[in-house]
Amino acid sequence: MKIMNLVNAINNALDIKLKEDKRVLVYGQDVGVEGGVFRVTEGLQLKHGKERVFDSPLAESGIVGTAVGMTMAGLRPVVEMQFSGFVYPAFNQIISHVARMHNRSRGRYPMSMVIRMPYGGGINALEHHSESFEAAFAHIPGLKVVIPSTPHDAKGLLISAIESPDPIIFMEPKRIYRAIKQEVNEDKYNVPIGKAAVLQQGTDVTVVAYGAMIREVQKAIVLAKQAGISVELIDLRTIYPMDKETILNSVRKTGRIITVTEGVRSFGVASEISQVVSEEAFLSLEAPPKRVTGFDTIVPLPKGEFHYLQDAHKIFYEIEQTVKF
Amino acid sequence: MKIMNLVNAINNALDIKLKEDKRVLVYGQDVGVEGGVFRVTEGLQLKHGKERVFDSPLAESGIVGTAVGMTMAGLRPVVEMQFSGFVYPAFNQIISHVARMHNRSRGRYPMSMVIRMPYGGGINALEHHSESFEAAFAHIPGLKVVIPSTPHDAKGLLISAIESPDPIIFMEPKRIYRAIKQEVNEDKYNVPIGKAAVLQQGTDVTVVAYGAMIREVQKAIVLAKQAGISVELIDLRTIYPMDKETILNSVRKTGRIITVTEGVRSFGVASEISQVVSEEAFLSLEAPPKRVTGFDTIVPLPKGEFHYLQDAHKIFYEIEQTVKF
Amino acid sequence: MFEEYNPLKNKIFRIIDNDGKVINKKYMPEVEDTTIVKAYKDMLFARTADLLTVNYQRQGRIFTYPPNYGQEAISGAVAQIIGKEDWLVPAFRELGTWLAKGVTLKEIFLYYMGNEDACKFEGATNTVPFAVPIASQLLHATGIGYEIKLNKKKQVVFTFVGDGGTSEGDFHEAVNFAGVWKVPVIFIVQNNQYGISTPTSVQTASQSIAIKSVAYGIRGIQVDGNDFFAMYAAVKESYKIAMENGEPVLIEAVTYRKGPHTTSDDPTKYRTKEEEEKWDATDPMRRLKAFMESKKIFDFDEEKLIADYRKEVDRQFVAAENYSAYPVEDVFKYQYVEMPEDLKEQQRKYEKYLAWKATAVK
Amino acid sequence: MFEEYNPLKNKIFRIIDNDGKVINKKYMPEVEDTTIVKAYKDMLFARTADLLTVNYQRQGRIFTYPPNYGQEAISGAVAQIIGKEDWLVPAFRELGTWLAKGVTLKEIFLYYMGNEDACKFEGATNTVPFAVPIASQLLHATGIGYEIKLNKKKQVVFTFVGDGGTSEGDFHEAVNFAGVWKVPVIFIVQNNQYGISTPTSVQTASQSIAIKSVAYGIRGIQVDGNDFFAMYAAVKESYKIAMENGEPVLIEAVTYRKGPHTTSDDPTKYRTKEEEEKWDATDPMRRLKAFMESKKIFDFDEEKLIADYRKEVDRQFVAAENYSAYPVEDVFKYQYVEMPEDLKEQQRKYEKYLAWKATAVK
Ligand SMILES: Cc1ncc(C[n+]2csc(CCOP(=O)(O)OP(=O)(O)O)c2C)c(N)n1
Ligand SMILES: Cc1ncc(C[n+]2csc(CCOP(=O)(O)OP(=O)(O)O)c2C)c(N)n1
Ligand SMILES: [Mg+2]
Ligand SMILES: [Mg+2]
Repeated sequence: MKIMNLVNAINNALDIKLKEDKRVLVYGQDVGVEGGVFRVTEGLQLKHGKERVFDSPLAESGIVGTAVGMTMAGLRPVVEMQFSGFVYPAFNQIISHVARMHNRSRGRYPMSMVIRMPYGGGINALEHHSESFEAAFAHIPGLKVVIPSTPHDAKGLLISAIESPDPIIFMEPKRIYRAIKQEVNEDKYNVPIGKAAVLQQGTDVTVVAYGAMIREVQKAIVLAKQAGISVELIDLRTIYPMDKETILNSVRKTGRIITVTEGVRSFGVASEISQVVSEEAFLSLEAPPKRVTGFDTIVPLPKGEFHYLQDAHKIFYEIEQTVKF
Repeated sequence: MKIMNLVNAINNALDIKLKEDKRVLVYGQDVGVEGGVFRVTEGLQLKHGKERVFDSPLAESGIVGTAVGMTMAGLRPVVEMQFSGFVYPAFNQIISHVARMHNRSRGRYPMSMVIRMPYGGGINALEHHSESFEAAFAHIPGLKVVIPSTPHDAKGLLISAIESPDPIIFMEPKRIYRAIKQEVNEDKYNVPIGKAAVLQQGTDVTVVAYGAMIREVQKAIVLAKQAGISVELIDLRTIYPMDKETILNSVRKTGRIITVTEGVRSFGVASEISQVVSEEAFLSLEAPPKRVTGFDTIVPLPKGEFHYLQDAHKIFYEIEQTVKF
Repeated sequence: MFEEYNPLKNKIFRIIDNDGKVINKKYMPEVEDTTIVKAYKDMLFARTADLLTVNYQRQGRIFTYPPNYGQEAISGAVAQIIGKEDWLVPAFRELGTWLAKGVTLKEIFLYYMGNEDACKFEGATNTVPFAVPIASQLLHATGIGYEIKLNKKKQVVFTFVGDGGTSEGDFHEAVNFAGVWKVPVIFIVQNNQYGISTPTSVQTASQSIAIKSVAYGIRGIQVDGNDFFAMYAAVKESYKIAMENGEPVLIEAVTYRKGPHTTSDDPTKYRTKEEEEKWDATDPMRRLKAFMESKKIFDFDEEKLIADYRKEVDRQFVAAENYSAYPVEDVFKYQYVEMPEDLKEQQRKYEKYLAWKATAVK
Repeated sequence: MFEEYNPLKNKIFRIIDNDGKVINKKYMPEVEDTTIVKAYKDMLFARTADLLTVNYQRQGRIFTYPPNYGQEAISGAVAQIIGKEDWLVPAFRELGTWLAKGVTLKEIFLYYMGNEDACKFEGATNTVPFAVPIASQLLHATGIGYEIKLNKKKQVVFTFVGDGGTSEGDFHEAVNFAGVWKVPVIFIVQNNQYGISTPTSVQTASQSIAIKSVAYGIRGIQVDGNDFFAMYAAVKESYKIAMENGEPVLIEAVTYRKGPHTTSDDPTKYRTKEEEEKWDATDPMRRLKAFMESKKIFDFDEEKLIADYRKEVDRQFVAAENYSAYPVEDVFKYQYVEMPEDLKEQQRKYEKYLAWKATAVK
């Protein structure tokens, strides 16, 4: 066991897979010599060679599109988008090919590739550096969307992602890249894709969250406890396919649900979770399913960003309202 | 008044705006000489000149990106994506600029431009020619998303779209391009953006739909009537901003809601509508809000497409189930 | 060849004239007579199939189809060179190359009948499904090229795009990445003068498409795409460069789409009869035939052959028509290798609905 | 000039050497002494501001900042030519050009303090906000060029991108559209040898970036971007071509990013001291100063000037620091011209929450 933050854990997962599977490649902008702008791939080029860990030209469609080709030829590329806000030039490759090649070829070319990208706000960044677009990826059939919230999960989920025969959008909550440290097993292990984790048992209300929001909810839970409210916390971990069972079991017990996400409110992940619950646990619901999310706005620049971000108080405020309903 | 189908009505709207406003331009792939692959822009180049109605190179990012520049310079471009399945190369321009320039420039450069695109299935087309991606556009702050279901609305909504100071994604249900004919006023008129229409009053259940789905719901309503069920039908017309008031008023009356969309089920428009109702009319709901949608799959090629599409029976089936709940 | 026909010189690489006469002896490739005959027959088969397919479409037996008519020499040449282990990353207008790789007409028909099973391409090694989003496939070719280089394989990637497709950003990125990575990819631009109704002059102001190779530091050449021998020589040389040096090459094959863009298109809207007639004189099959006749190697009964081909085409067409129905599960089962529970649930519910419908709806 | 320095010839356009000596009399532009002095002072002001900004960042008073250090001659030249009605479509590393258009340092500081109000650019005509998604802005320039052409205006569009940015599909589409549409846009590629840590050789295998102009049928030239006179002459000539013929031009300005990519970057990770020293010898300010000294027009007290500039920079910095707080409503009000009801509702609810928080949270 070793103390790792998310950056270390992801680096470790890549290192393990590069070592054990010659088909694995890591590339993207500045991931080679520099080790990535967040140093996630630091040292990997030195260890695994310039042919398997390298800098690409500055072109996201190019990065993802070539990865599609490599995957068809039998490699297992893990490509990085420098920020999730810069994945959009690759959107056509993702939606038209990454998500569809397996179906189009009727199983001949599974898209076992991973697209990693740091996402989310809270780091005082420029425009386009703070977005959370997981809802749109989750709406694209053919993709699976994974978001870890701890170093342990980040490592195990990334290993599972690289081993997955299906293409994985792997979104990394950069706000907590270095903020959360944990003992992590240095050996290889998997955390399964598609399984949520109940981080805390509770009886009054279920809160579903993921990524950097988990930490904020945990703070809100402290406030709730002071107010005598018992919260059950679910870390979704995979956005699609969603672990409905875990969510529904919890809501059947608590009768109330709040989803906390960083992204835009309307047509977002929270709406989907709420609707799943409304549809399948209607009679258990004692209060309307609630959303704590960003606004229907662009993430403001740093001076205004705190308005947009979810924090413990905002979450607690909604918890209290829902329980009072 | 003149009998028009959707194609005629859209052509007429473009013609009127080209004539009355010198800032309006129409361009895209094959829209000039050819008049578009669906003949929507037929005759416009002849009437308004090659400088205002023209063919562009085959590059969607180029089309949308240059339109952003034109708009900043004071023009009002109306660009066409040949099919909505080919809009993805323009995704970066849409999300990073069309949706944001007004905010980024703090009001200096409003993005009064329109991106038109035929969308949806049911025309026995190749891959990528049948998609319904409105949910993702609606999730992007800064955009407004409009979908007409009749020639009358198509004309009035497109005129409003061109006059809108905000950028409009204008999605045209190509399945009914020529299938629905109607008397349409040849003069200029507006249909407001952001307002749904109650197409039919009813008491047992509210059905919300838009685009080509309206016609299918109307057929289902006939079946429902035979089964003694009274359906209230709402044509959403604008996906974002959503006319919550009209929907909520209806559900407060009927106590039940079903949303019918062509697109992918998860993280789709139906989830959003359901959640809005759950959140704001929770106590009125007598049954879980339901979704009649495509599957979480790629639209199959023609031989399998009918499985994916919503038809009167599928809609009726859900209506019956919901009313029985 | 790439020196002498450096695209900066604005010279088109041509070997035979419109009457099949060799006008460029220096570069006349050594091709066995049997290969020439085979190439002609390949082209004839492709053309026969192509014309018949348009008929099937008119009869309502398939959906929209993009004809190859007039562009047969390009694939005709590639077909004689591309190997079993080489990769094909197609666009959608290189029928002869697909057939050479082992794709069957039956599969192609199945595709235009609207069934994804078509793209399994069961008898074709290293062949990728047709690409509909223009130019996006070129990046796949570059990526495959990287794998070949990484694993030091003896393979070449062939990929195709149209003149219109060169306007897309993906064209730029694909050729640029290939140049930087130095990978064995042959990019063939079929410049058939139009992208649907849009002439090449609306796509780019560059002197040629071949010259775009300069922007990527790779070899390029403009070839008369209706000249079988020029195409053969250029592809052969490119293949050598790709295989031996591991380098990419850009070939602009100048041709003409004699038919409509697809069966839904009406070219009279945007081009003149005179233009069509002018290009008719360059028809690749007539030119090759004239050459063969002059060399006395056109020693078969063409009418008879066409009749045989038609039968074969029809046989495969009917086989495609008789392909088994589209089972419900096929809507779901290829979306993922590991299917999400919820998707399974969607399938179950849909099957339940179908059962209801079977009894409730008469 | 564009003939003689046709990028196919692989010659860089240079006028003075590293010691400020004129080595290319033929193309030495006619520039008034006062303009030269003004240009030097502009560059000095930009450099002073730039270096100070890095200091402010180190003090934690602004967020990440991308320095211009070493690239001043490019904007120094453009600044003397760009007119009030001309458009500027910036990337993010051409400080001197922004200042020339009337953008204030205060606005620039406000931007890097994280406030959108910065990009109103109140005193700058026809100036577009900074573009973060690399190369995407180039298409805006082409679109603006179309408007100029359509309405027969007397304007030119200046737009900037880095060497890394030329790899993006949008670079290709923007320059290609400009070539086809024939619009007056000057594309300036600041080739500062790196995109973050990635050297230009990883971006493209082409002989130069200027040569990419050939792919679009437009004029291009490779210029020593650290040579004020070469930049001035090339931009002046391009301006004439754009204004008079309405044509686009591609200028590759070869320069060196002496500082880090941004204040978060550490260039020692990916480049050597020797390399940095080699480029140091080409410093644009030293070269221009040497020229001026030899012409005896360096007749001001540079130290004194820098001191004045520092004061001015600081004054504007403090003004930015004192800019009013970010009101809640600013999160919402610029999203749309016609704000959706639901968004208004989101604002109301948030304000209600803030009111609750003000009392409930101590
Ligand atoms: C990204 C994208 N945009 C638009 C289309 C619609 N479309 C299909 S074929 C075609 C023209 C292609 O022209 P070209 O590349 O010259 O190939 P050709 O059809 O002439 O063989 C267009 C615009 C598409 N398939 N993909
Ligand atoms: C589309 C996109 N991808 C990635 C980034 C992250 N990024 C910011 S600057 C930069 C390098 C730019 O290099 P270059 O174009 O040479 O300009 P320079 O910074 O050298 O001036 C990168 C990769 C971005 N801003 N936009
Ligand atoms: Mg073509
Ligand atoms: Mg650079």
